[in-house]
Amino acid sequence: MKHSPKNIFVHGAITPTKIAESIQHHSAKTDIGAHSIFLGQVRADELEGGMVIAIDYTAYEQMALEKMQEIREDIFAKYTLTCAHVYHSLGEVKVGELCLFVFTSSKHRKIAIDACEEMVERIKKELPIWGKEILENNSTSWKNNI
Amino acid sequence: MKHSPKNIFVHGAITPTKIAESIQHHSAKTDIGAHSIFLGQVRADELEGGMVIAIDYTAYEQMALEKMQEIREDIFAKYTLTCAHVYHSLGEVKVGELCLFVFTSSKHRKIAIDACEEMVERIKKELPIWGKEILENNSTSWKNNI
Amino acid sequence: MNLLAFGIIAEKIGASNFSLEDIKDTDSLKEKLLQQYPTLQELNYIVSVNCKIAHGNTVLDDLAEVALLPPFSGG
Amino acid sequence: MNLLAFGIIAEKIGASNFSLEDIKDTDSLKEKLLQQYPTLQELNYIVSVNCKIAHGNTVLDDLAEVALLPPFSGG
Repeated sequence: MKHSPKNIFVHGAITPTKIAESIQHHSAKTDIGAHSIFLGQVRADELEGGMVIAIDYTAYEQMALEKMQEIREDIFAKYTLTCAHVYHSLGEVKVGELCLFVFTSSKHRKIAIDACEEMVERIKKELPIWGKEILENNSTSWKNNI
Repeated sequence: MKHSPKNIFVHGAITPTKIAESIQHHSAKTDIGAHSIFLGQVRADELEGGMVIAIDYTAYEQMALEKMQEIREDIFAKYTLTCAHVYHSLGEVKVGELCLFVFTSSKHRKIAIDACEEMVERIKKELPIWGKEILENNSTSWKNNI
Repeated sequence: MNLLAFGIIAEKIGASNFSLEDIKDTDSLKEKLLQQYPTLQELNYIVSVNCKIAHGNTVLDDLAEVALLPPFSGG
Repeated sequence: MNLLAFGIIAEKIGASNFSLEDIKDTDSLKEKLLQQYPTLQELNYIVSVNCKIAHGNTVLDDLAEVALLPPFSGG
């Protein structure tokens, strides 16, 4: 049986409170020894048209969720994780706010750390998500991960 | 001039609220693009004398802070970090609670992730800190990182 | 055939949802798109069919969900 | 000479702070400790002098802060 893909999208920025709650939920899982967390934060890059003040994210949601499910299955097959969580913003996220939250937990640190890093790389490379940088003069520029 | 070492010790468990506050403080640093966080959680290991219910941490504090300062300087020399924070518990931390919080931030993800992992490895190996596992029958066992 | 467009492709075409007639495969889709939207010339994109990336020339069924995807830039 | 002990060493000695007389270097310190606390035989530990790990036999000054450190297990 195929699981229906878990949603990863949140509207607007990911808040530190959400991260704290997510960490708190794991205190009942007493076989966890290590958590690894990656957070993406919107940077005030200086482009030709001026400073970036926000990024507006859009996604091909259905394809992104199916691909994320595939990545999740690969990661669980490769690493002995207790759990893994991914959240990505849609819509506008201002400079200094968080747009990506990847969270892996395992008995041992090396597994949690390696799995988190691999998930982040695959999310950036394989999920159909696009960031449009909004500059201070209101012009826009499509972000490029390369 | 040598900086006086920064304190890393907190009494008892590290709370998710503290982690959220620490993340929140970085929203003003708009040149940050990536954060990497490692959390150590006390595990309910099954030992010969029974289940672990808590770990009681002690440290040679002065030496640990001096060594941590040296690790911090090495990491900043090697990686282009915006900032790095480390917190370790002293005293009793119950199963499911957090005893270690390592937090690195950088413009780019690879740097933050690699620096965080290297800090965690060095902290575990080089800081004079000892964990005494407390079992359900109140007997104790000195933890071994090997 | 209905098509979805995302990111800079949607911006250039002026719509995120549009249709084209007489498309039998992904090669003919790309050709037709260029005729109708010459500004796509300078853009890289890949085609997905039912949420899977199409590798090489792929036959298209009128009921398939076909999308035009510029390089990803999430995170 | 004042000595600090940590972890399982402090537990075996029964104190985290104690003193020994006539210690000129780390080798003679270890010898003296074994005589006085035979249970240390089975334990691994290193010696630090003024918060630095002593490598090889190290001359000890009566004013130095000398500590006995079992294997670390933080984190």
